[in-house]
Amino acid sequence: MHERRLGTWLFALGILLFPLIVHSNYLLSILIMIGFYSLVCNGLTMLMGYAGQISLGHAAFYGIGAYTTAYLSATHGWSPWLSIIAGAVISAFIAFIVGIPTFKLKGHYLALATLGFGVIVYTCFKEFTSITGGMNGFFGIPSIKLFAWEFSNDARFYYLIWTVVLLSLLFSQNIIHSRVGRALRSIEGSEAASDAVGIDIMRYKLQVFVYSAICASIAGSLYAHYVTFINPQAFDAMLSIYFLIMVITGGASSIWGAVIGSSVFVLLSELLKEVVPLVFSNAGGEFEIVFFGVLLVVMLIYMPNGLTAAWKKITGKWRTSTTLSPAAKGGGGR
Amino acid sequence: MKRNGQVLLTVEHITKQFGGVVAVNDVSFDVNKGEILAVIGPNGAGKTTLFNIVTGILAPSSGTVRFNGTDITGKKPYQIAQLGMTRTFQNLEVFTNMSVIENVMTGAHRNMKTSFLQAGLRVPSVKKEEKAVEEKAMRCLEKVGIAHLAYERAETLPYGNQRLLEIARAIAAEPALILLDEPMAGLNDEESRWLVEVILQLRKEGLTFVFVEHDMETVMAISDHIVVLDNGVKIGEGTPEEIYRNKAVVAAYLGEEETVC
Amino acid sequence: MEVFSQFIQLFFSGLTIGSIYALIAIGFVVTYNVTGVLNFAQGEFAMLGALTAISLSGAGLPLWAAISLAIAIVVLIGALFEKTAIYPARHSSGATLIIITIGVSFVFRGLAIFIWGTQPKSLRPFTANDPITIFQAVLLPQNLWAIAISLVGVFSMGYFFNKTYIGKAVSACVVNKFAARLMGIHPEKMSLIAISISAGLGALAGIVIAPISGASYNMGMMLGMKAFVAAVIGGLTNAPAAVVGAFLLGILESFAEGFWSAGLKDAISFALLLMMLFVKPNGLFAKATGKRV
Amino acid sequence: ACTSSQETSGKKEEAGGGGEIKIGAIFDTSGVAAPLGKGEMDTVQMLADQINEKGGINGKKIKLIAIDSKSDQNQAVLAMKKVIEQEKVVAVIGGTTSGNSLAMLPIAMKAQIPFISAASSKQINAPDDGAKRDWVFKVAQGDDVVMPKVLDFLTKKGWKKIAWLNVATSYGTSGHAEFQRLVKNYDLNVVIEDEFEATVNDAKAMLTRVKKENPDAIIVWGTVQETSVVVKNIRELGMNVPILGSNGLGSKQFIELAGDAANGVYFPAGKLPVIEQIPANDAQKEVITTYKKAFEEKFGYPASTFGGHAYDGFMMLTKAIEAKGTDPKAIKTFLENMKEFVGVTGIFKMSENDHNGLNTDSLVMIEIQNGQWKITE
Amino acid sequence: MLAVNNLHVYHGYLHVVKGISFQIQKGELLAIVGANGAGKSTLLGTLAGVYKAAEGTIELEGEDITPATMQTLVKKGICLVPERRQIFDSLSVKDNLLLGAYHRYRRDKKEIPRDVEQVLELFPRLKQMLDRPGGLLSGGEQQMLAIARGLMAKPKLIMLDEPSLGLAPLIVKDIMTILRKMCDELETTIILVEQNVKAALKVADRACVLSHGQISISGTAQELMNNETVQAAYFGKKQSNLVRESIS
Ligand SMILES: Nc1ncnc2c1ncn2[C@@H]1O[C@H](COP(=O)(O)OP(=O)(O)OP(=O)(O)O)[C@@H](O)[C@H]1O
Ligand SMILES: Nc1ncnc2c1ncn2[C@@H]1O[C@H](COP(=O)(O)OP(=O)(O)OP(=O)(O)O)[C@@H](O)[C@H]1O
Ligand SMILES: CC(C)C[C@H](N)C(=O)O
Ligand SMILES: [Mg+2]
Ligand SMILES: [Mg+2]
Repeated sequence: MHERRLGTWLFALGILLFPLIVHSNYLLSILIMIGFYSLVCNGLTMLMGYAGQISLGHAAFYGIGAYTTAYLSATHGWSPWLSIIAGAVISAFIAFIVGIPTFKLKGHYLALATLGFGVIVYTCFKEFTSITGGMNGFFGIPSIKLFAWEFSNDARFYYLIWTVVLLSLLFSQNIIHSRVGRALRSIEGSEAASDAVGIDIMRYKLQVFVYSAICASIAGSLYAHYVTFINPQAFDAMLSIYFLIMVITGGASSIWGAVIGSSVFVLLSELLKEVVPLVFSNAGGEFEIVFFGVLLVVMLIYMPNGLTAAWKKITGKWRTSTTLSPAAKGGGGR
Repeated sequence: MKRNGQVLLTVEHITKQFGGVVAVNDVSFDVNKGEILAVIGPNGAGKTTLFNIVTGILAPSSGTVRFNGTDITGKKPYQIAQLGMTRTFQNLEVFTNMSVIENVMTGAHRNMKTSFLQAGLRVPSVKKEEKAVEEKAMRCLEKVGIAHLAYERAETLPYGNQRLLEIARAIAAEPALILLDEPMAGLNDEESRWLVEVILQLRKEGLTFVFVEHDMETVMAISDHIVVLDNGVKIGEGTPEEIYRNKAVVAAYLGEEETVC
Repeated sequence: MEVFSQFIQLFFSGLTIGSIYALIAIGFVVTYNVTGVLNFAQGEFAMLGALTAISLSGAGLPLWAAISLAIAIVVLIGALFEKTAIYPARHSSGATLIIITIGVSFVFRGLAIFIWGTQPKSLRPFTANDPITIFQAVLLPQNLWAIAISLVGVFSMGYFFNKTYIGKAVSACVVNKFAARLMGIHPEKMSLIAISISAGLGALAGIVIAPISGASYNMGMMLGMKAFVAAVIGGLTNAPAAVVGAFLLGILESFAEGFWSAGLKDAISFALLLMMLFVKPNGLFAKATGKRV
Repeated sequence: ACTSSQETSGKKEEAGGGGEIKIGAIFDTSGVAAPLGKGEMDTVQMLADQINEKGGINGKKIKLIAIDSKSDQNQAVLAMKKVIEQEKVVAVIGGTTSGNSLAMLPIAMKAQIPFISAASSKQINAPDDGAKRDWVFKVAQGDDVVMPKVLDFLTKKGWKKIAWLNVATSYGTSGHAEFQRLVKNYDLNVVIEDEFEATVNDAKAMLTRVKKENPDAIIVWGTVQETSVVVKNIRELGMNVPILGSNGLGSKQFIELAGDAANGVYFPAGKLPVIEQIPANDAQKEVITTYKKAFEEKFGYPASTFGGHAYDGFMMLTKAIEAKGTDPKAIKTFLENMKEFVGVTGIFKMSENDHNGLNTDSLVMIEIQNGQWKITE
Repeated sequence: MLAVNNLHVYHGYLHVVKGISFQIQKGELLAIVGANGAGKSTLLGTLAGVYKAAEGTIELEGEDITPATMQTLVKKGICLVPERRQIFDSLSVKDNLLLGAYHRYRRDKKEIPRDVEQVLELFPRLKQMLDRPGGLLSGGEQQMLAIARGLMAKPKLIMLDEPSLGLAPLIVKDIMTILRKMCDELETTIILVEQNVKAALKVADRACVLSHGQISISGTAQELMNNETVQAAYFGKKQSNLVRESIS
C-alpha cells in the first residue's frame, strides 16, 4: 500500500473518532464549516495548484449549489439528495459554458473574468427575487434525510460532510497520480510543451474547472441544508477571496493544503475571538481583524508556499509533488 | 536534389509575417521517412518560426504543411502532436514542477486512454496503464542516458541533461517525426557527441528528425539533407557536400575561410 | 432633447465614477509595474488618506494643509507597508503576495475602526460646489476636480514610464529583476519608491472622493476591487490604458444604471467587459508581451 | 477549547462562583453594518456593567458573551452556535442586520433558547410563509410598523406620484417588499422603483430616470451613508421634491454627511433623536433621556435608535430573568406575556402572536430643518 | 587590475568553487573553459556580486570588493553578460540598450545616444528591430542584444558567459574580433567563458581550464592550444562508431 494511502486512512480514522471524544456541538459545527470549505478548496486546489489557473469566482458555484438545492427541495419538495445532485449538474453545466470562453484568457484576465462571473451570479441571486428571495434570503430549507435518519444534529451532519470531503479528496488524489494529473501539472509547468506532447490543454482546464465547480456546488448545497437559511451576502466576492486565502495558506501544491488551509482559516478566526479579549480587555472585533491580518501576513512571509510545503520541509519529506519514490519502485535508477 | 524515399512531411510555400517583418518567406521542402534533415541559417533567418508553424504554435500567413499525407495547416499543436510529431525547444521548456520521469511519462500522454472519471475512480485499467507507461518512460530515459536521474526534480538538472530530458520526453510519445531546435546549444563537446549517438541510434529505430543547429560539425556529420534559410528565404538545399559547395550559403552563413572540422 | 440631456448626465456621472476608479487604478498599475505585486490593499490607502484628511481638517488645519499632510502620512504608511510586508516576501509567488496584501488590508481596516470608528464621515469640497449646468445636465466642481486630478495623474505617469529614462529603469525591475540588478538598478529601492507613490496616489483619490460620497473605514474594499478591474482591462502595466479602463468601467456602469437598473449595473458592466475580453483575449489594449517559444 | 471567554463586566468574578448568568450578545461591530452594530454592542456592555455594579440580578452577575459577527452570515451562525452550545447562555440578543438575524434564528429555535433580534425585517418574527418563530423576539420596529407611517404621511401631504429607491441590502429589500404589499391600499401612484448599492458613489445615473418621471416625492430607503449620497445627488440634479428617508437615518451622521441637502428630508424614527422635543408627559421621555445621557457620557459619540433597540432587548431580558430565573422556557413565556414595557424604541405590548409588540405610535415623523431634527405631523 | 585570491563559493551545501586564485592585467583577455557544471558561471557570478564568496578575496585595482553588491560593482565598472541572456523581454531593443548604460546615465546623458549608435554598428541586425520587444527576437538576436547591452555599460572589466551560444558561426567570429579590439583599443579587460574553446583560444591572451571548481591548467592561450590534455578534451572530432565520415 502506498504511503499516501496510509496518510489518508489515518486521517479518516481521526475524523471518525473525533465526535466520540469531543462532545461540544460548537466544536463540531466549526469542523462542519471546515468541511464545507475543505470541499470547495479541494476542487480549487486542483484548479489552482495543479492546473495553475486562478479563480476569483468560486463563491458563485457554492451559491448555485446552495440556491438550487434550496429552491428544489423547499419550494418544489424534491428530496434533498436529488436536489443536491441537480445543483451539481447545473453548476457543472454552467462551469462548462462559462469555461469555454474564459479559459482562452490567461493570468490576470482570467482572474478578472472569474471575478466578473462571481459578481454576475451574485447579482442574479440578489435580483431574481421570485426564486431566491433576494436580499431577504431564502429560509425554510429542509434538512437531509437518509431513510428515517435525519441529518439534523451536528454530529450526524459532521459525518455526512466529512464523508463527502474524504471521498472527494480520494478522487482528487487519484486524479493527481494519473495521466490526467500529469497533464494538469504540465499546463502549469509549460503550456507550450504540454501542447507539444499532445495534451489538449483547453479540455483539461475545462474538466478540472467543472470538477472544482461540482465540489463547490455540493459544498454549497450541504451548507444550505445545514444552516437552513441562505442569503446572497453569503456568496459574495469576498467569499471567493477567502477561498483563495485558504488555498494559499494551506499550500496549493498539495491536496492536503485544502483541508489545512480551511482549518487554519476557520480555527484562527474562532481562536482570535477567545484570545484577543484576554490580551485587550474590552476590545472589539476590529482587533480580531487586525490580528488575523497580521498573522496571515507573517505566516505567508515565513511560509510562502503554504503550510503543507512548510511542513514537508520541516519533516524533510519533501520529494517534489511526485507520486513515485525510488523506494516504492525497488530502485529504478542505475 | 532527387532523394529516394517516402515523404513524411511536406512544407509548401510557407510564409509568415509579423506586422512588417517577413520571418519566413515562401519556403518549401520535403522530409523523407527515416531521414535526418538540418535547417540552418544565420540568426533571425526564420528557423524557429518555421518550426513553430510546422508544429502548429503559429499559423502561417500562407502556405500549407502536410504530415503523413494529412493537411495539418491551422491545426492546434496538440492535434499535430497526437498525429505523431513532437519537438524540443530552443529555450528549454521542461516541466520544472515535476520529476524527471514524470516529465517523460507526460510525453507518453497521447498513447494513453485514462479519462478524468476513470482516473478519479482509479479503475483497474488505470493502474495497469500507469505501470506500463512508467516502464516505457524509464526505457526512454535509458536511451538518452539519464535513467539514473529519473526521480530528481527536473529543474535541478544541469542544462545539458535538461536537453536530453526534452528529447526523452519527445520520444516517449512514440512519434514518427521529431523536431529539435538547437539541441547542442550549451552542451559541451562530450555531451554533444553523446547526443549525436543518441540521435543516430533512434534514427536506426525508424524515427525521422528535423533539426536546427549552428554547430556545423554536427550538422555536416549527421544530416542527410540540409535546408538553408536566410532572411526567411530558402537559399539552398541539398546534401552536406552540396551545401558546402554552395557559394550563396557560404557567403551568408558559413563565412569564407571557415573550415569545418 | 430630454434623452440627450439624460445621455450627457450619464456621461458626466460615468466620468466622475471613472475618475475615482482611475486614481486608484493608477496606483495599482504603478505598484504592479515596478514590483509585480497586485496590491489589493490599494483601496485602503484611499480610505486612510480620506479619513486622515478629515481628521486633520477637523482638527483645524486649513484644507490644503490637511490634504498635503494626509498624503504625506499615507506615503509613509505605504513605505512602512513595503518594508514590513512586501520586502520580506519579495521572493514569493504572485498568489502569495496577493494574499499578503489582502492580509494587510484587513489590518488597515481594523486599525481604521479603532481610530475612526465605524461611522462615515465627510470632507468639505475643495472649492465652492455649485452645480454647473450643461444641456440641463449638471456637473459639480468637485467632480471636475476628480476628473482633472486623474487626468493629470495619467499624463504624468504615462510620461514618466514611457518617456523618461528613470521610468524605464523602474519598469525594468518587474520585467527581469536579476537583469535590472546587473544593470546597477536597485529593485528594492524602486519597489519602496513605487509603493510609496502608489500609496500617495491612493490617498489623493480617497481625499477627492470624500466630499462626493463620504468616507468610512470600509470604503477601500469596493474601490480596490473596481480599480483592479480597471487596471486589468488596461493590461496592468500601462497607466494610461488603466485610466481608459477606469473611465470605460465608470461609463458602462453609469449607462447600465441609467438605462436598465442600478441593481443590475455591476452585472451588466461586467458582462459587457467580459464580452469585450472574449473577443480580444489579449486585452483591449494589447501590446506585444515579448513572450514566444 | 475551554479557554475562558470574554468577560466584559470589568469586575473580578465572585470567588464563590455559581453566581453568573450568561447572555449571548452577537452584533456586527465591524463590516458594512458596523455603524449600527457598534452602538448596539456598546449599549449592552454598558448595561451589563451597570447591573453588575449594582450587584447583578438577584445576586448573580451577568456574564456577557460578546461576539462580533463582522457583518458576515457565517460568522453569525458560528457565533450563535458557540454561545448556545458551548457557553450555554440563557438567551441571546443580537443580529444587527436582518440577514444575520434570519440566519441565526433557526439555531435558537432548535436549541429552544430565546433570541431577541435587533433587526427590522418582518420575516424575523412574522414570516410570510407563516412559519413558527416562537423563540424569536424583535425589538426594532418592523417594516410592517414603519411603512404604514410613511404611507399615511404621504397621503396626508397629498403627494401622489411616488418614486421608490432602496438600498440593495436585506434591510432595503425587505422594506421594498413591505412597501409593495401595502401601497396597494393607498391612493398612490408609484412611478418608478429601483435599488442602489450600499457602496454607491454617484447615483445620478439612476436619478436621471427618476427625474424624467417628475415625481411628487421620492422615498429613499437605506441607512446613513448611501442615503446621504443619493440625497445629495437628488439635490444636485436640481430636483426640489420632498424626500422621505427610512427609519435607518436616526443618526446625526446623516446630517453631517449630506450637509445642506439633508434639509427637507422627512423620515420616521423612534423618539430618541428628538427627545428634547417630546413633551415631558410622554411615557418614554425618562427612559430615553437617561439612556441617551449615560451612553453619550460613557462613549463620547451620539446615541442612536439602533443602540436603543439593544437597550430594549437587554432590559426586557433582565426583567424576565429577575422575575423567572434562568430557565429559557420561563424567560420566553415571560417575554410573551410582557403586557407593557416602556423602552427607548417604544412601548412594547408583546403577546404570543406578536413577538414585536410595537405599533406606529412608537414612531414620529421627523423633518430636517437647518440641520436640525424637527418633529412634524 | 583584478586579483582573485583563494575564492570559495557554495550553492547551499554544494561546494562549487574550490579555492581559485588568478590575476588579470588591464587590457587583457582571459578565457575560461571547462566542462558543464565545472563552476564557470558561478565564478563569474561571484565576481559580479551575484553570489557571495564564502572565503577568499577579490580585489579590483587594489581595492577589496569581495562583499560588494551587484549595483556597486556595476558602478565600479564591472559588467557581466550572463548565461541565458537575461534581456528585458517586454522592453524594446532600444530600451534594453539604453538600460545597459544605467549606471552612468546621470554622468553621460549626452553621450548615450551616440554610444547606442556605435554599439549598433557592431550588430547591424539589431538596427532594423529597435522598437521590437526584446522577447520577440530570435534566440541569436537576443544573444546579440545581451552582448550589446553589456557593451553599453562601457565597463572596465566585462565578463561574458558563453556569448557564442546560439549564434551563427559568422557572428561568433565577428564577436571574437570585437572583443579583441576592445582589449587592444579601449584597454578593456575581458573574461570570457566559452564552450567554443577553439574560438575563444584564438583571441585570448591567457586562458585557464576549470574543472570541478579548481583551475587545473592555465597559461597563455597558445600554450593551452598546444596542451595535449586540452586538445584531447576539447578539439576531439565528433567521432563515434556511429558517425559516418564527414566531408571537408
Ligand atoms: N512574434 C514575433 N513578432 C515579431 N517578430 C518576430 C516574432 N517572432 C520572430 N520574429 C522575428 O522573425 C525573425 C525570425 O526569427 P526566428 O526565431 O525564426 O529565427 P531563427 O532562425 O530561429 O534564429 P536563431 O538562429 O537566432 O534562433 C527574427 O528576426 C525575429 O526577430
Ligand atoms: N543557483 C544554484 N543553486 C544550486 N546549485 C547550483 C546553482 N547554480 C549552479 N549550481 C550548481 O553548481 C555547479 C556549477 O554550476 P555552474 O553554472 O557554475 O557551472 P558552469 O561551469 O557554468 O556550467 P555550464 O557550462 O553548464 O554553464 C553545478 O553542479 C550546478 O548544478
Ligand atoms: C434600521 C434598522 C433597524 C435596520 C436593521 N438593522 C436591519 O438591517 O434590518
Ligand atoms: Mg531559433
Ligand atoms: Mg554556465
